[in-house]
This record gives sequence, C-alpha cells and structure tokens, in this order.
Amino acid sequence: MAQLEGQQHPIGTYLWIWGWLFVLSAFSYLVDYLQFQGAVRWTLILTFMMLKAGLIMAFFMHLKWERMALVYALLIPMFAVMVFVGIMVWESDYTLLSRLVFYATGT
Amino acid sequence: MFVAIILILVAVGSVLFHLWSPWWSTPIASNWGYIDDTIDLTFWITGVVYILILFFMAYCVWKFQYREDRRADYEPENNKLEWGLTILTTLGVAGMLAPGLIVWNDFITVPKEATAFEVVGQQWAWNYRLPGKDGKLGTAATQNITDENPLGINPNDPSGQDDVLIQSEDLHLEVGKPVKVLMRSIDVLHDFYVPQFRAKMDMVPGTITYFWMTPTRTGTFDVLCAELCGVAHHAMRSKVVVDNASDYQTWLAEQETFAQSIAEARNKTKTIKTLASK
Amino acid sequence: MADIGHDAADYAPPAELEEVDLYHAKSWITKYVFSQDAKVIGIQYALTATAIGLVALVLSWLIRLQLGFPDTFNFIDAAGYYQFVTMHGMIMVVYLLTALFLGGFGNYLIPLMVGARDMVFPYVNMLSFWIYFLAVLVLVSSWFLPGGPTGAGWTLYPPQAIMQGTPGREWGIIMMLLSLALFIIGFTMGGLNYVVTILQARTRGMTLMRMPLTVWGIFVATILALLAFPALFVGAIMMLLDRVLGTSFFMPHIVELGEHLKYGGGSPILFQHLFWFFGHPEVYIVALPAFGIVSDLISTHARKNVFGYRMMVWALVAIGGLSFIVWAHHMYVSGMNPYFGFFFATTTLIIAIPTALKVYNWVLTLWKGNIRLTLPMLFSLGFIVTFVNGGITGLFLGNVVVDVPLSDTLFVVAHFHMVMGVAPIMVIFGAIYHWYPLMTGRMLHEGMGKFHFWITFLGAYLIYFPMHYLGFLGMPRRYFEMGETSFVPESAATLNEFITVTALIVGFAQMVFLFNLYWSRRNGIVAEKNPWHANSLEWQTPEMPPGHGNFGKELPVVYRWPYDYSVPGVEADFIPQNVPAGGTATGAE
Amino acid sequence: MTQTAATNPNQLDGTQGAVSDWASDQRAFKNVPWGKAMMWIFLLSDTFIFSCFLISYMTVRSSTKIPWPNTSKVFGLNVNGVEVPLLLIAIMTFILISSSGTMAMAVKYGYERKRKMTTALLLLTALFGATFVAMQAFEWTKLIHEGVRPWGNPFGAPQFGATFFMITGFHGTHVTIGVIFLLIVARKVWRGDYDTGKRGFFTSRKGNYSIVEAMGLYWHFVDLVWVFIFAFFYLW
Ligand code: HEA
Ligand code: HEA
Ligand code: CUA
Ligand SMILES: [Cu+2]
Repeated sequence: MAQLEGQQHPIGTYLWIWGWLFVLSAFSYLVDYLQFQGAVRWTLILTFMMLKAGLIMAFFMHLKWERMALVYALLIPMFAVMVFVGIMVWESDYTLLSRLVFYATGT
Repeated sequence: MFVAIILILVAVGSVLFHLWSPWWSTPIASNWGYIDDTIDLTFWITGVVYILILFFMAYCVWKFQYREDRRADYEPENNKLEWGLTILTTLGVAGMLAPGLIVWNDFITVPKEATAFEVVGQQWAWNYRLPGKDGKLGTAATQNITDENPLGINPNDPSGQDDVLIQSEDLHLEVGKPVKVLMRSIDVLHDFYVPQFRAKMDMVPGTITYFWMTPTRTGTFDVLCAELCGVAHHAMRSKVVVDNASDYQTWLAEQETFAQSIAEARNKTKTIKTLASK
Repeated sequence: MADIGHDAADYAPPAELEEVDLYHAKSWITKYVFSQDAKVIGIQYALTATAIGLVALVLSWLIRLQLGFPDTFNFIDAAGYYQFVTMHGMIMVVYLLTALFLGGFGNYLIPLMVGARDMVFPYVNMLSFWIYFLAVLVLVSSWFLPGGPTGAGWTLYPPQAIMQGTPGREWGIIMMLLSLALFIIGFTMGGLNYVVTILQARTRGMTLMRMPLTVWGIFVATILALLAFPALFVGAIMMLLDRVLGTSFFMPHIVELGEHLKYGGGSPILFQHLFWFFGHPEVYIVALPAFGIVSDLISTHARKNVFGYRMMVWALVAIGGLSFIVWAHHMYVSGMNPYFGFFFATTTLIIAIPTALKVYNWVLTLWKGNIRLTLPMLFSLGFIVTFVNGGITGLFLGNVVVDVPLSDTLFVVAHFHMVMGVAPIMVIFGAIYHWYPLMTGRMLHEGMGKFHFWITFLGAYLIYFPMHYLGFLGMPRRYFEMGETSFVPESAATLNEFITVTALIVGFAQMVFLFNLYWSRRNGIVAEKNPWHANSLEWQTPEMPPGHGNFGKELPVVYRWPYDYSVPGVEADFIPQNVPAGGTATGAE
Repeated sequence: MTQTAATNPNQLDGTQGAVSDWASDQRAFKNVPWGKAMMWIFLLSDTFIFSCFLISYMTVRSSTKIPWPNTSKVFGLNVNGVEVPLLLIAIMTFILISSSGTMAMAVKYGYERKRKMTTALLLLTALFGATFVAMQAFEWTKLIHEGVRPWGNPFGAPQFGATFFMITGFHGTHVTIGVIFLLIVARKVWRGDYDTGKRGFFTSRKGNYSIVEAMGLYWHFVDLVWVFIFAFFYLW
C-alpha cells in the first residue's frame, strides 16, 4: 500500500475551533435566554448559525484545505436550495394571507 | 431515399392534418382571446422551426447516405454557426415569451369593477355562492360546515346572510360583466374549468384561489373538473349559463339566500322532530 | 488533428491509480445473482426494468381500450381505470426509464467507457440493484392487497391520494410511498457509484472532455437524480405520516363526504412544490441519458464527429442546472402565488435554448456525414423527430398563459408522451440494437428490427400527434369517460378509436422486438469485433463480450476524443480512443 | 482499492486549480480517495434531504394561522424550581459539538497511525453520540407525557408535534447509525485492519485510514445539521 498522507493538521487548530464552537453555541443560546425578539433575534440566530456551520465545514470537515475543485462542486448545488427556500418563503406568506383574508375561523 | 421521403411525409402530413382536421380550439366565449392569439403565435414560430428541421434532416439523409467511396467531412465545431443559431433561438423564445408574460399580467390583475362570486368544490359536485344585495361575500370556513350549512358560511358574518346559494344547479352569469371567480374546496383538489372561457384554476382546500374573466357570448357551457379528485372525477359536472342582463336579473331574484336556506333547514328538522316525537 | 477541448493528442500522464482490487466471484450465485460485476448488475437492472415496463405497457392498452371504446369493457371500472393510469405513469417514468437508463446502461457502460475495471464500490452497487428489485416487488404487491394499487395519479397529490374517494387508499398508497422510498435509497447507492467512478476512476488520458457523450448524459442525469430524489423522499415520508399517523403536513381541515376529519392547517401546495422540485429534474433524468446516447449513435453511424462536442457538454450541464429552477411550470394553475408565473415561465423557456442547440448539433452532425441507415441510426432519426415535436409543445405549456387553457388536458398527455414516452424509448431501442453485439456477441435480426422501427416510429407519431388536437378541443386528461358534453364533436370519438387501434398495433410490434432479443441470442449473426467501427473504449476490450475486469492486463491509455471518424489524411475512417498519434498503422498524421 | 494520488508539485491553486483539476484526466478531485469522494457526494444528497425537511417545516409553520408553541418554554427544564428555557437542548448541543471535536482528533491520529489514541477518541465520540440520543429519547418522553403527539398538542399548531418528531427523529436516526458505524470503525482500527489490509467481512475489500476520515465527515455533517435544526426549530 502506497504512502497515505491524508489531512493532517496541528491539534491546536482543532482545539481552538472546538472552543469557538462552544462560545458560539453559548451565544446562540443566550439569544433565547435573553429573549431578543424580532429582527435582532433573527440576525443573531442566523449569524451564529452561519459562523458555526462555516467553522465545522472549513476546519472539521477540512474544506479549508481541500482543493477548490471539491469545494465548488459542493457549494454550487446549494444555489438550488436557496432558490427553493426563497420561493417557499414567498409561497407560505401568500397562503397565510389568503387564509387570513377569506376565512372566518381556523383553516 | 425511402427514409428521406418518410421524413418529408411526416412534416407535410402534420401540416395537412393541422389544416384539414376538424379538431381545433372550441370557440371562445370570454375576453381571453389574447390567450388564443398567443397560442397562434407560438404555433407559427415553432411550426416553422419544426418543418425546417425535418426538411433539413430529410435532405441530409438523402444527400449524404452511405457510399463506400465517400468520406464524411471532419468538422468538430463552428463557433460562428453555433452562436448564430443560439441567438436566433433566443430571439424566437423572446418573441413567444414577451407577449405571453404581458397577457399573464392581465390574467392575474383583476379589474376593480369585477364582481366576485364563489365556486365551492366537493367530491363530486359544484356549488356556487353569489354576493347578495350588499355586493359582498361573507367569510366562510370548512370548520363551519354542518348539515344545514353545507358551504361553511360564517353564520355570524352579517355580509354573508344575503349571499345567494346555488347548490348542484346551473350557475348563471351576465354577459359582458367582468367577474372574479373565487374558488374554494372543502375536501380535495378540484379545478373549475369551462373550455370556452379558456381560464381555469385549481381549487385547493385550505386556501382560496382566483381568476377573472368577462363572458362575451350568451349560451350554456359545460363546467368540468380538471384536477383528479377521486373515482368520480370525470363525472363532476355542472353548467354555466351566460344570460343577458334582464334574464340574469329574473334568475337571480328566484334564488335562495343563505339566511333563507338556514331557516328552511331548521324548519325541516323541527317538523321532523315534532313528527318523530309524536 | 483538431484539438477539441483536450490537450495534445499524444500526451498521456503517468498512472495515478493502482489496479483495482477486483472481487472474484467464487460460485455461480456470486457470479450471476449476487454479482458485484457492474456489467451483470446492469443487465439485471435492464431485465427487471423491462419486465415491469411490460406491465406498464399492458396497462396502457387497458387505458386505451377504455378511452377508445367507452362502455364496452365492463372489466374496467372508474376505480380500475385510475389505478391503471397511476401505475402506468409511475412505472414508466421511475421504474422503467430511470432504472433502465441509469441502472442499466449506466452500470454497463460507465466503467467500460471511462476505462475502469468496475464501479468503485461494487458491493454497494450490488445492494443498489437488490433494493431496486425489492422496490419493484413492493410496488407489485399493491395489486394483491385489499383495495388494490393507488389510483391517485402518478403525481400523488394530497389530500386526494390518502382519502376515501380514491382507490387504493387502504394499502395501495402506502405501498407506493414505501416503494418509492426504497427506490430512492437503492438508486442513491448506485448513483454515488456512477458519479464517483466517472469523477475519480477514469483511465490515463481520459479527461472529462474526452468522455463519450453517453457518459456525460448519464453523469449529469445521475447528479440531478441525487439532488432531486431527496425532495420526493421527503414528500413521500411526510405523506406516509399523514396517512398512517394522522399528521397534517399536507392536510388542511377537510370535510369528507359530510364528515369533519381530524386534519387541520396543512398545505396541499407544499406537496406539489416538493413533488415537482423532484419531478421536473426527473423528466430530464430520463432525457439527458437519451441525449447523450443518441449523440454517440448518430456520430458513429454517420461516420462523422459529433458537431460541437464542447457545446453539447455545456448544454447538458446547463440543462441540468436550469432544471432545478423551473419546477413550478407544472403548477401554473395550481393556485400557487400567481406572481411565480413570470419567473418560472422565463426560466422554462430559457431551457429551450440549450436544448435547441443540441437538436441543431445532432442534425448538423448528419450534414456532410456518410450516413449508414442502420437500425440505431433509424431510431436516432425517429428520436429527433419526436423529441423536437414534443419539445415544441413543451414551449406552449411553458409559456404560462398558454398553459392555462391547455393544462390538464390531453395536450399535456400528448406533450409528454411525445417527448418522454416516445423519444427516449426510441433511444433505448437504438441503444439496444447498438450494444447488443457487445453484450452477447451476436447481432439482432435486421428484418425484425426494421419492422419494429417503422411500426413503432410511425405508429407512435400517429398516436400522439392527433392527441394534441383533442387537448385543444378541451378534453381533460385522467377522464374515465368523456360523457355528454356540448363541445366535443362526435368525430373526436372516432379519433380516439383510431388512437387505440394504433396503440395496440404498436404494442404488438414490441412483442416482435422482445422475440428478436430472445431469438438472436442463439441464432443471430455472430458479430465481428467492433462491428460498427466505433471509437469508444467499450469496443476495444480484448474479449467481446468484455470479461471480468473489462480490460486485459493493462488498462487502455486514451490519446484522443471518441469522435475521430473520417479524419482527413487517415485511411481508416475511425481511430479508437486508445490509439496514440501516429502510433499504429491507423494512427493520425 | 488504492487511495493515493501523486501530488504534482506545480499544481495550480484556487479557482484556476479547480479548472485545471476538472480538466485533467483520471480524477477530478486530486488527493481525494474514492471513499471520501463518495461520502462527500452522499452528504450533498443528504443535505438536500434535510433542506427539504426544513423547508417543509418552515412552510407549514408560516402558513398556518394557529399560533406556534413557544419553543423556549416547551423545551425548558425546571431546575430546582427555576424555569430554565431550552436547557436540555443547549446541553445536547454542547455534547454534539464535543463529539465533533473528538472525532476531528480521531481522524488526525488515525492518519498518524496512533491506533490506541484513535480508537479511544472514536469510542469517546460514540459515547457522546449515544448520550445525545439518550437525551433525545428523554426529550421525546417528556413531550409525549405533556401530550405532544404527531397529530396534535396542547400548546398550539398541530404541525408542531409533527415536524418535531419527524425532524428530530430523522436526525436522531442519523446519529444512531453514526454511533453504530463509529463502533465498527473503532473495532477495525483497534485490530489494526487498516494496517494489515485485512479484508472486510461483507465487501471483502481492504480498507485504510481514509475510512476514518470519511466516517468523520459523516459525523461532522450530523453535527452540522444540528446547527441548523437548533437555529430554525428551537430558536425561531
Ligand atoms: C423527457 C421528459 C420531458 C422533457 C424533455 C420535457 C421538456 C419540456 N417540457 Fe415537459 N413534461 C413532461 C416531460 C418532459 N418535458 C412530463 C412527464 C409532463 C407531465 C407531468 C404530469 O403532469 O403528469 C410534462 C409537463 C410539462 C408542463 C406542465 C403542463 C401542465 O401540466 O400544465 C410544462 C409547462 O411548462 C412542460 C414544459 C416543457 C418544456 C418547456 C420542455 C423543454 O425542455 C423542451 C425543450 C425542447 C425544445 C424546445 C425542442 C428543440 C428546440 C428546437 C428544435 C428549436 C426551436 C425552438 C424555438 C424556436 C424556441 N412540460
Ligand atoms: C416513459 C413513459 C411512458 C410511456 C412509454 C408511455 C406509453 C404509453 N402511454 Fe402513457 N403515460 C405516462 C408515461 C408513459 N406512457 C405518464 C407519466 C402518464 C400520466 C399518468 C397520470 O396521469 O398519472 C401516462 C398516461 C397515459 C394516458 C392518459 C390517461 C389519462 O389521462 O386518462 C394514456 C392514454 O392514452 C397513455 C397511453 C399510453 C400508450 C398508448 C403508450 C404506449 O403504449 C405507446 C406505444 C408504445 C411504445 C412507444 C413502446 C413502449 C415500450 C415499452 C413500454 C417498453 C418495453 C421496454 C423494453 C423492451 C426495453 N398514457
Ligand atoms: Cu373534482 Cu376532479
Ligand atoms: Cu417540467
């Protein structure tokens, strides 16, 4: 069997990331604990979520060190998901609206 | 040779079929003539391309059929040609799409003067509700449905009391008056479809859908259900009668309102009860 | 030597791969039943798909009998009719076409064409087939359970699909959803193999831009499938929960035949979005492999390179990408937010551009070719005709406002049969005539083949071309019988009878084809090696049919694209991919 | 089955590198073993599954008129008479993150051929995973006791219970499968299968340490999904 190099990175990096994930999770939790509401809440939730997800993917899943050929292959399809999300946000608002306008009670 | 001839025959035959066949769109009876125009336009653009492609193929098959002593050309690509064709196609697409989108904009923009009426679908029958004297439909919900209130009209909504109910009978509309068709279903998906009106839309339980149109021709038309809704989907029929103004008013005056139908139903149960108690 | 998207023709980099650790079958069972050889798995897929496809074919006769001669056959009632339609549609699309193109041709051809010994994970590949087989069994079992198979239409729209008024609501729908979930799991196992094999296990010199378009078509289709099936999977699970546990994902408050059900608050349209987020890519999943294969058939049998190979590849990729953002064109009249119409009509019509480009390149490949009218070529011509016809009717439907009167009429039925029920099926036939010698060492019988072709091509055209006009009249689809109407003329009934009779004749021609498959296995003319003088690697194996491990001791090294036909200055009119520049007698320049 | 790819010293990087990699022969993902490539593509497909689940959840939640239960209360715990919102979920989140950390290190030690360390870390990861599943089971039990059912609940929209059980159930299944495979891989590492090239029982193929990395990808993905579930289901 030929030499297998794989992904090797200093243990310190992992520990740092680990620490950061803890901190960020704590922050997300605080968003709820401190009962932020409305736009602030959403911005905070989404920011922490993206940061956490980014750290996990970049470091734990080694994407930071992978060649771009792989990274692009993984990220480009996400565009389809984003379109789907966008359309469905719009669609559910429309459904809710028509329910509110026309229905007397319940649905 | 033979293959080329058949290809030509397919092309020519298709055109002849189009010209001679007795089957084509059912004569229109609403304001959506634009839709028919868009269909015609699409027909022309795509039809020409189709015929051209078939003829080109036939020509190739005839001209370049295998001969031992001939060699094929070697031409991997020709950017100019490919881009030219792309641009032409893009123009063709734009030529169909632009008018289509303009008409669609009309289709989803209901004019202010349109009066609303409601179609309620259920397995497998059609009911209609017209606004009463106040010109407004009362709110309604599937939760409100009872034996005496089969359309689930909100009994506490004053604007609903005078709504005119038409259950399992023909719907009448007035010619030349734009209407907004509000659609509601109490069980599964249905689709209110009158071929002559061109417009159609699904009826979705839990939501209200709509389209608008103006009937342009008096007469009696079939209402079909165009969304599979169970075993009797094909048998879910009704009729819509487009009247002139005076006929329409006479008809309207004869119809029962929500308040009346409730009262009637209560009376009926009362008599049944009293009869039973005797 | 033109350099078409590939580097210098004589360059082959050093091997990056060691030889694959092949699995050697020890017994008959591991060789032919639980086989880990992609070629055997491919044939298993193909046979299973054909078998279940025949069921769907028979169902189509029953559908046609009812439509052509209503009130004649009292063994077909409304419930039965809707069950036939549903099972016919679902089997044809998913269990026949998807399985045959990707599972069948994909397995057989990918490793051979990219120069690999096998798929990268043969064991998973084997599981893939058996799970597919199980899915088929589960599907078939619904005929034998109380209530029979589901009659909800292949689109399975709730609430109808899980309610009383629909046949098969007892078990049929449950089995259908389970079977789909299984199919998806099985397919994913296979699909991962196809993608990774193409990406990571090509032979030396085989760049992506030197792959035959067949592989490209299957590759893009597989990616679409891996990303689109999840939506169906999720939809199926949620509907299963609605049906079995009484959740209300898709179920608003409903009064069913006078009774209030316990559901409330769900959204039926959500299912439609999920279904079509899968469903539209799905129709390209069955179209793209056909596009790829037909390009190769045309090129080989016209003795000419594929015109505009690079554009063909980009078009495949573009169609694949775009297919994820057009789904709601199936929902123009579904009651979704009407403003979506603008977006989806635009994206839908944009897809026509790369597709049109492919069509042009096919016919331009014929131009100045040296066209042999072999069976694969005939079927390819038939494909182009029917595909263009069906694609064009797609443009009608895609243009949102035109779809309003035509949606849910026989026009739609005619559209998708032309573009999916005939065109890719033509390619399948062409491909079988083309690769049968590779698989069996014998040629299929030419006369029977010609008979099969002409009946199928002309017959199918005669079935579906007139059907569009019934749609223009306004005849809805999924109608057990038209009944009394004021707008359908008498003559339409005659047309329906004609269509039915033609469909039966076309169906009969398929039996001839099946007989040919069977008969030629023993009695066909023994094929010479590389009988079509093709360039791609699958014909360059030391043995034909290719043996265990596909290639001999060493994997072939690829020096050129697969379309070096009739290269100027070279005597032979073809140069296989593994021939180095000037390396052999037939080498270039 | 081999996993090695010669690294080309003058390989391009960044976007240019991506183009040249895709244009090259033999493999598009340089230095990526088959198993790892397969895992990545599977995860991409699985991402679509979870996305569809979350999209569906979002749609039913924002199109129903009935108010959604207040998750911060529903998932709160009563600690010595103090209501702490979302406590259980927070703990679960930390546990899952911890397991991700140990997993990342297991991969590292695997490539360094430190068998004992790798095994220990894998087992620790599995332990965290199992704890997570156990806590989830506790949470389910608690909610079921409070009357939450897939078809309804005392707090509000019936879709709450439906989406809750479905999404956490599907995620929990992923964790459970992960734990099982962690144990299998741990055993193989312990025995030294990846050093001796012992053939797998089912597949009869040789494995190597890149399998630990593929396992790791799966595990981190499960954690990744939880990040989104936490944000969208519990915090919204
Ligand atoms: C293989 C399968 C396949 C393929 C390839 C297509 C291709 C296309 N389809 Fe089709 N379609 C189906 C299978 C397929 N379809 C199925 C199964 C259904 C029904 C599902 C159901 O409800 O049961 C359906 C339904 C369907 C609908 C919904 C109808 C309705 O229910 O109301 C629509 C609407 O937009 C549509 C559009 C298109 C378009 C625009 C294309 C385009 O991709 C076509 C592109 C091709 C061309 C355009 C031809 C080549 C071009 C030229 C030769 C150049 C000339 C062109 C110009 C001048 C522009 N299809
Ligand atoms: C690939 C898909 C495919 C194919 C090949 C077919 C083939 C046929 N279909 Fe089908 N059909 C569908 C997909 C397909 N159909 C779908 C998705 C629906 C919608 C279902 C729904 O509404 O829910 C439908 C619905 C449908 C209807 C509409 C029913 C209704 O709305 O009420 C009708 C009616 O005529 C019909 C008829 C036929 C006929 C006569 C044939 C053929 O018999 C035509 C002639 C035969 C051939 C061209 C050869 C076919 C070859 C084989 C099947 C293969 C065997 C394979 C090998 C040997 C390898 N089909
Ligand atoms: Cu109502 Cu179909
Ligand atoms: Cu589509």
